[in-house]
Amino acid sequence: MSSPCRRLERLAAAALAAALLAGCQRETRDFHGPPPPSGPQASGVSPSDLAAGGGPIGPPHDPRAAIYEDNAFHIGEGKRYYDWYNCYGCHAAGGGDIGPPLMDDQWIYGGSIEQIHASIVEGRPNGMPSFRNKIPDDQVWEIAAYIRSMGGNVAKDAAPSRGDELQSSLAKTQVKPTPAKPAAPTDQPR
Amino acid sequence: MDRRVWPAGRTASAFALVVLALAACSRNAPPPGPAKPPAATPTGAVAPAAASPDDDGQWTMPAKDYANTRYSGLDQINTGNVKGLQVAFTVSTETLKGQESAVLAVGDTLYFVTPYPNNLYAIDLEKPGGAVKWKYQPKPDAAAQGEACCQPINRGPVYSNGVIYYNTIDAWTHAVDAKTGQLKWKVKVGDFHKGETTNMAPIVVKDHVIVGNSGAEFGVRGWIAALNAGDGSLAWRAYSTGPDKDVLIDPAVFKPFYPQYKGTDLGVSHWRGEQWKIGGGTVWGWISYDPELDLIFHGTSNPAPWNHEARPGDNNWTEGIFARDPETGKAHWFYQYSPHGLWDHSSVNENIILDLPWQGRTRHVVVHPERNGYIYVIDRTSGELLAADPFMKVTASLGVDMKTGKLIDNPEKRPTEGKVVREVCPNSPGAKDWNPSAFSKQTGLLYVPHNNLCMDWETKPVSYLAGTPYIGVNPRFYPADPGKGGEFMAWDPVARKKVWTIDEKWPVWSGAVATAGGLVFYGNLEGWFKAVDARTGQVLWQFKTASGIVGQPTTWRGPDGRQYVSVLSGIGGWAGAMVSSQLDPRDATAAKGFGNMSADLKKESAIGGMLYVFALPKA
Amino acid sequence: MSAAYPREVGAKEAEALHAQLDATWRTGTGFWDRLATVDHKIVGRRYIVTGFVFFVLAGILAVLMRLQLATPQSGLISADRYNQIFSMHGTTMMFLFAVPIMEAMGVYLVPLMCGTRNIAYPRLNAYSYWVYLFGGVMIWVAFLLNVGPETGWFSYVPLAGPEFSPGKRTDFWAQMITFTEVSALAVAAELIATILKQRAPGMTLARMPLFLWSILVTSVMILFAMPAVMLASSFLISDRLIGTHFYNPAEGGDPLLWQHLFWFFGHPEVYIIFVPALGMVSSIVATFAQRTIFAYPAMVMALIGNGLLAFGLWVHHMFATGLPRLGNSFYTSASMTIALPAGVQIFCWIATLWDGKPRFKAPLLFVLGFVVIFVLGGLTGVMLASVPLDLQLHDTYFVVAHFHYVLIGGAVFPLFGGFYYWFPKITGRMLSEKAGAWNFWLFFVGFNVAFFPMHILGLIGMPRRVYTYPAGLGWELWNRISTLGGLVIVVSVLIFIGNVTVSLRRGALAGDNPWDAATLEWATTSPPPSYNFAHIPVVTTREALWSEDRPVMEGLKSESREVLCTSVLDAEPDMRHASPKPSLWPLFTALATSAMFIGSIFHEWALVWGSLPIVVGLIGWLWPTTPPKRQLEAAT
Amino acid sequence: MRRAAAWLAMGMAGLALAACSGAQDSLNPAGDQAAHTQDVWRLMLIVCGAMYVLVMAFLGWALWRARRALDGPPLEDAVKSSADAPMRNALVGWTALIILGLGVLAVGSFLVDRSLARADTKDALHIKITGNQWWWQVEYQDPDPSRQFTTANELHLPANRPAILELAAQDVIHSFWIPNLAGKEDLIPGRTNWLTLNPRRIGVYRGQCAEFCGLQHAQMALDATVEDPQAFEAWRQAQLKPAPPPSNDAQVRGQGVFINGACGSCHEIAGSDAHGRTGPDLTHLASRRKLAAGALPVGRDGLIAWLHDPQAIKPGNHMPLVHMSDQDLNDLVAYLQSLS
Repeated sequence: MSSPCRRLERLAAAALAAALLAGCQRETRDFHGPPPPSGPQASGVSPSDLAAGGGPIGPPHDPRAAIYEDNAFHIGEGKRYYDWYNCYGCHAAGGGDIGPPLMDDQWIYGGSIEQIHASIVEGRPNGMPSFRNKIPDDQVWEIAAYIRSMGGNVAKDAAPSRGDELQSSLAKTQVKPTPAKPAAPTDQPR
Repeated sequence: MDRRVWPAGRTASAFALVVLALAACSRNAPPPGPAKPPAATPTGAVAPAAASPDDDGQWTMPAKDYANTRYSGLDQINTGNVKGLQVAFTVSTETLKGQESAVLAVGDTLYFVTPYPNNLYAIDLEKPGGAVKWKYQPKPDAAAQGEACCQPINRGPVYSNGVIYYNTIDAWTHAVDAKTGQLKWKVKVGDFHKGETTNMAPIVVKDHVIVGNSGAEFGVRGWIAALNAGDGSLAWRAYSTGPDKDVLIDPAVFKPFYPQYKGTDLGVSHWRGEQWKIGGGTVWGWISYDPELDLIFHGTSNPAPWNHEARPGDNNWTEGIFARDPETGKAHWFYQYSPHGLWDHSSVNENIILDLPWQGRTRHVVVHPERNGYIYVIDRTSGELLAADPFMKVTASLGVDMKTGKLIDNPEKRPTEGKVVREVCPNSPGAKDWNPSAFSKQTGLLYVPHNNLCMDWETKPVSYLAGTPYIGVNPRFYPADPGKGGEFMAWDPVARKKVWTIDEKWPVWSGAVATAGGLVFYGNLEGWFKAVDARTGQVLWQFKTASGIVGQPTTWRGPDGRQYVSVLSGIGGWAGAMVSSQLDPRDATAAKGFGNMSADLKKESAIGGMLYVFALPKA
Repeated sequence: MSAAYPREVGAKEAEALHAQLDATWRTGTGFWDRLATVDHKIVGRRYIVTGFVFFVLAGILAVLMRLQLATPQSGLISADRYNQIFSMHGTTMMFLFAVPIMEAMGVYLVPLMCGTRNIAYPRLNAYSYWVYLFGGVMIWVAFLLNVGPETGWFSYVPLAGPEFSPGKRTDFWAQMITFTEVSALAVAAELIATILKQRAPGMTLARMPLFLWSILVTSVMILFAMPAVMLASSFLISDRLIGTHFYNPAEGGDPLLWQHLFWFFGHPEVYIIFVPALGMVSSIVATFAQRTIFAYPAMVMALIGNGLLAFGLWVHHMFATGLPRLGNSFYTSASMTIALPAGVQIFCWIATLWDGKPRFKAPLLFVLGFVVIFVLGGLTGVMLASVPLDLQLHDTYFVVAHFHYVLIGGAVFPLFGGFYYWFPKITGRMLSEKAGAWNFWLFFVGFNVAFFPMHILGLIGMPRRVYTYPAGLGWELWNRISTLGGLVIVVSVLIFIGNVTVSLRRGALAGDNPWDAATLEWATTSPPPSYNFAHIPVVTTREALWSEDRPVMEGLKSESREVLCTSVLDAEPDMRHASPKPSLWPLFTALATSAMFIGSIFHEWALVWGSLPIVVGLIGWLWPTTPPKRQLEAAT
Repeated sequence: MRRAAAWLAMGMAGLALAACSGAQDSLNPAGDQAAHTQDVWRLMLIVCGAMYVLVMAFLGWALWRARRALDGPPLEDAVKSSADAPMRNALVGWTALIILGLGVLAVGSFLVDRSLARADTKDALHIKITGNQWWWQVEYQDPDPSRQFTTANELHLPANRPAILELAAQDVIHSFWIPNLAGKEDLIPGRTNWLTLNPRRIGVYRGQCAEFCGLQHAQMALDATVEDPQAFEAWRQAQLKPAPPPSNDAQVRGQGVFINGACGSCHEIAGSDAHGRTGPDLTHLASRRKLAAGALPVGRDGLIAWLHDPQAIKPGNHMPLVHMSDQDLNDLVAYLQSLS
């Protein structure tokens, strides 16, 4: 009975360590936001970067993406700013209204955090205004990370739960992941 | 003429004068003739002939006539033969958002407007199968779609004097030659970048095309404007908020019935700070016109934002009704349905011009089914409130004080930031939204398609960011009675009670039309187009269209002499956005609260856009 | 005076008996044996040491905070870190030090004072320690990894709720509550059972030492208070993980629900910490005055009164929340009333000293320090019970001063007295008296220098839980003085640690009863043998060892583990009861429990899957080892 | 021991009563509520101080007696005390004394509480205070909406006129506390609490959030001015006006930076196109004394320091670091300074 016990202990210790180390990154609170990457990067991308029919080629991978997407604090701040900057007004709590839903798997302009960031900064032709200069860049990233959480696309332990407000949808910790798929060609623009 | 008194002796001459004047400026008006008094109806309610002349078989303005009766004198299709009604032809609208436009029938042509991109179709009735005569494409700015609160819909064109006038979503008014489809002029009436859009159906009165803006949900400042029909130049513009000179309140002319509307610049002082500049009160609904009084009647929408804590005060002149001189725009009287409106109860619904026997004499009134759940009867000469009767369960208010004319808010339901108030009935689309009622000159009843919805409502702080929604509320809608989200009712405006009702699972978002054939037509969100016995409420005929119906049915006589009934099918607008904007019902607040109740609707209805024209089989 | 009961019947038989008993009860020296032990003394020692380690850790945090606050606008610690530090300080002190160490003293001393061979439910006892240890380690590892709690030891919602505390920091805190409360509830059950059913024959309730009374009252309070906070924290976790609405005012929840539940636990919590200390004070005063405690019945009534009243005053933490005014006045009265039992006890101790012939050894010094400090803290408590005054002083440094006077004065000073008092019994060696005097005086002076100025800071407007403050409000000097006092306490505690370290090896041998005390733990050797008592003592008076007449009882088996159960009121022998053998199952079950608790921070289904190993553990734990037939024999 | 006790008692009384005339000081009352509370404090101090002295005297006596006993003969009977009977009487007396003392305190406290509940509210100002992480929104209410206005982190009160505060919270629980004026009252999401102030003495006081509300709880202060009614009326008239339009090039450019940049997304400046509501109202920023809920003085240096990096001054607060050129920064500061 001794050896299974030891193994169990080790397993538990390893699990604990892994969980907590992961926790470290999820819990960092960098109030200035991570520094922008040096060198050329996509500060803005226009809708024409999207390949017709195929998947969006979109902006290149940004190293900040993971920092925001995996961080509970940034996502929580994003939730706040989503309301503050009236994203709510058009997209409701993710179910959509004037603008398309953000909690489903249909993404007209791409559902990666970089693409969402680009959509917010650039605006999109069918009604999405450009928030360039209206929202500081690190807050745009935070909002984008929060939007990712609406479809369950961030880690469960970084996702925000319910808010202290009228219940409109499942707590984000309970949303099943719905990874983005490119908009089907039959979909009308919305 | 003193509008408070109605000297009976002068009535006839006044009729004649006005009718003559009207005839002089509108060649398509009914041929001049002696004004005969309207036929008596069982209830005693009549639509005055000046505002609602006899039918000529055409349908030139969405509300049918200035009185907004939506009543057709055609009786070829009647209770006896309506069972045989069948599709005559269909036309695709080539768009998939809410099809709310009325279908006009002028001579041998049908006209309707699609939602964005707001194409104007002319259908040649001389040719079989609904051939498109021409299609006018205004190409509005795509970005304006993001500034329309409840889909970039359009409520229809208006025909006058050989020209079709209509608004596009990017706040332009277009005048198009009815024969050729050529643009005569277009003018920019608002700035959609601020959220000002136009989707209402204009009305033409005395050479003025009267239009109003939408966008109270974006914190725009509401206005109504008159454009000169010839070139689109601005004749006058009256704001719904701000100083008297902007509202076109001239103390010499403005004689409201109730004292609370008297004073200077109430549109400023009944607001905090400069909130009135972003205070809503848009004019996006129906405008009626009484040629005898020479007054137009229009409602003003909700104040902005929905979160009332940002705008203490009565918020003049929102959620009320104005009587204005169409020539100058000057206000004659005002009545506020919901001072300091709490629930987005825009007061832009139709004001049907009727004359009612009232306590032993005839009163000249407008009848107005208001979003706040009451049917108001207001003396159109003075602005005096005569009656306000609930037509669905109302918890948001406790009634209307008939002495002061003030709505009595229910203190238990008064929202404060951070609190959820529950069981607020009616909800924010109201007991009845824009979708217009019909008045039958045959039965004397009002046919009201309406909602039966309640809501939970949470206010929260909101910033005004120009061009983004300015709302500050989390709403969640649900039917007031299980399985009954809407109702189609016949209302006796004299006895002030329901005569019959038809329960609907979903809010009824289509208009109604009544005919001399003893019928009433309307459609529902599932797509059923129904013909109902106007006297009993019995559904005599129904047809399932491909999509939900949110349009305005019309009926007319074709060039072949047969009576047709037409309606656009294509779900959308606020109630239908869940379906046609493909919103996600997992979010209860999607579509400003409809998400909570619309998961089934997505299964029971489908996206579409089609004109249906029905007729009896050729004999 | 050697107070041991006669253990010698005949030298040979006696030796055989000892050997036999030791073989039956001994904990082996192998690694697994140590982990499997169910000996209350070993578990109790571990408990005490662990608790003390947490005390030191939390003390280090306190020093960090004092350093930060020594100067206005200090940049030493960031706001984020400071908030975690003060949260961890309070959490550790309350949940990982104060309550566990009081229970630990009970676990070690209660069976000895009762004259029994082991605690009731010894496996549960082992389990409770492991759960406590794992919970404490979890929260500290989390803290070191920057996932420490950040919303205070009280974690008010909505700040601690899902919207305003993103991430897992608060979840670890809330789950730490579950760990410590499971452990505390288990220990409370053991102690109640031990006290009520395993007292030596003749130790009627009226002859029970006051320490046993205090532990009994505390344990019962734990049974009623702890479920409230476990409920509250479970609600919180469920709000945070699966989005329930217990605390969401928008959906019918209420943030004040948290405060009611928390303080329904939180106020009794203070007395749960304080009441055992009263028992220690009584033990020490009686021993060092060489006098029986004056007015024993009044003392017992006072203890019970404390326990009852403690549940009636939680609302005085919530005067500023806008509850109805008249209701608040009720809680003012209740809060003031609790000064009555405390006042009675203080009087009785002083009367005992007045009547006796006190020896000013370190334990008594700490008790005298306790009186001086605690009375002041008690009086400021009376002030805080007044609604208008509380509205000014609530959440200021005045309150910080008040509860440190009450908790350090009222619990830590007696505890240190208790350390000095029982150290010889636990280790067999005396602590240095000289170092003890230094320890005391530095602690006493340092404490007052550190905490007295906080009264003034509170009165002149300094709120609690601030990571910094602006210059120019007259707070600088008092803060600096306070920090200096804090450093003096550090020196004092270092002296204590040194004293313990040295005395463990080189302290004078203690003998059975070095202080000439009257209670039964001194009736056996120091340290006690694995079986505590070869013969179960029989008690005839309240001060058992000061009596000439010291009969013993025989008849318990020596070849298997048996304890004697007696009747609840009169402690008449009732039955022999088999006591469980060492087992690794409690450890396994504790590990499984921990895995489930920690897992359920991250995933709600861990609650389901994680309970399966616990069930396995419990089956192993409770698997019958004695054939039914023999059990029957044993019973007859 | 006794000396220590005496010192403590004296220290408590002496130091606490010492004239600390602070701006955030419960012992320096400037309003009825704080003054009443100070009465309770004095009563408490006297009664509790007397009790403390009594206990310490008893303890001292017992120890003094014990010290003598050390030299005397050993006690014969450890169990039975010779002094049982007198002590028993003394215990009864002591208990009675405690009950009496507590009774006095409870009644005194209750009476003051009642008098606070019946505070004069005639012709009261109505002010709504909303707690936010980590600043105060202050709305002066009036039945006439055009006489309502909003400010932030400052409270102006006319002396000798009652003020009724309506307390609400936007996010978490805060606690409103200006010790010189009154005790604290919590601001709780989903609830409304009320607090009446009767300010009497003219002066500048400081309030601070007293319930832990997260990262920047420490820097959530409120600047309170009690002034004579004329000065208050003048201030109110000024607050009712929209912000003055920019009057020079730098200010015009600064206004552009404000409105076209991110500032207007969160802040309101009445009279301009900036109508953000999630941050403090800045309409008359330059007329205030403090910036960022008491973190910095209003003035060029304070504004520049704040705008340069708000996260360095109040880490974690929701004012983002907005990158801008020095020119823009200077223009913006010039504009903000013009908002008097």
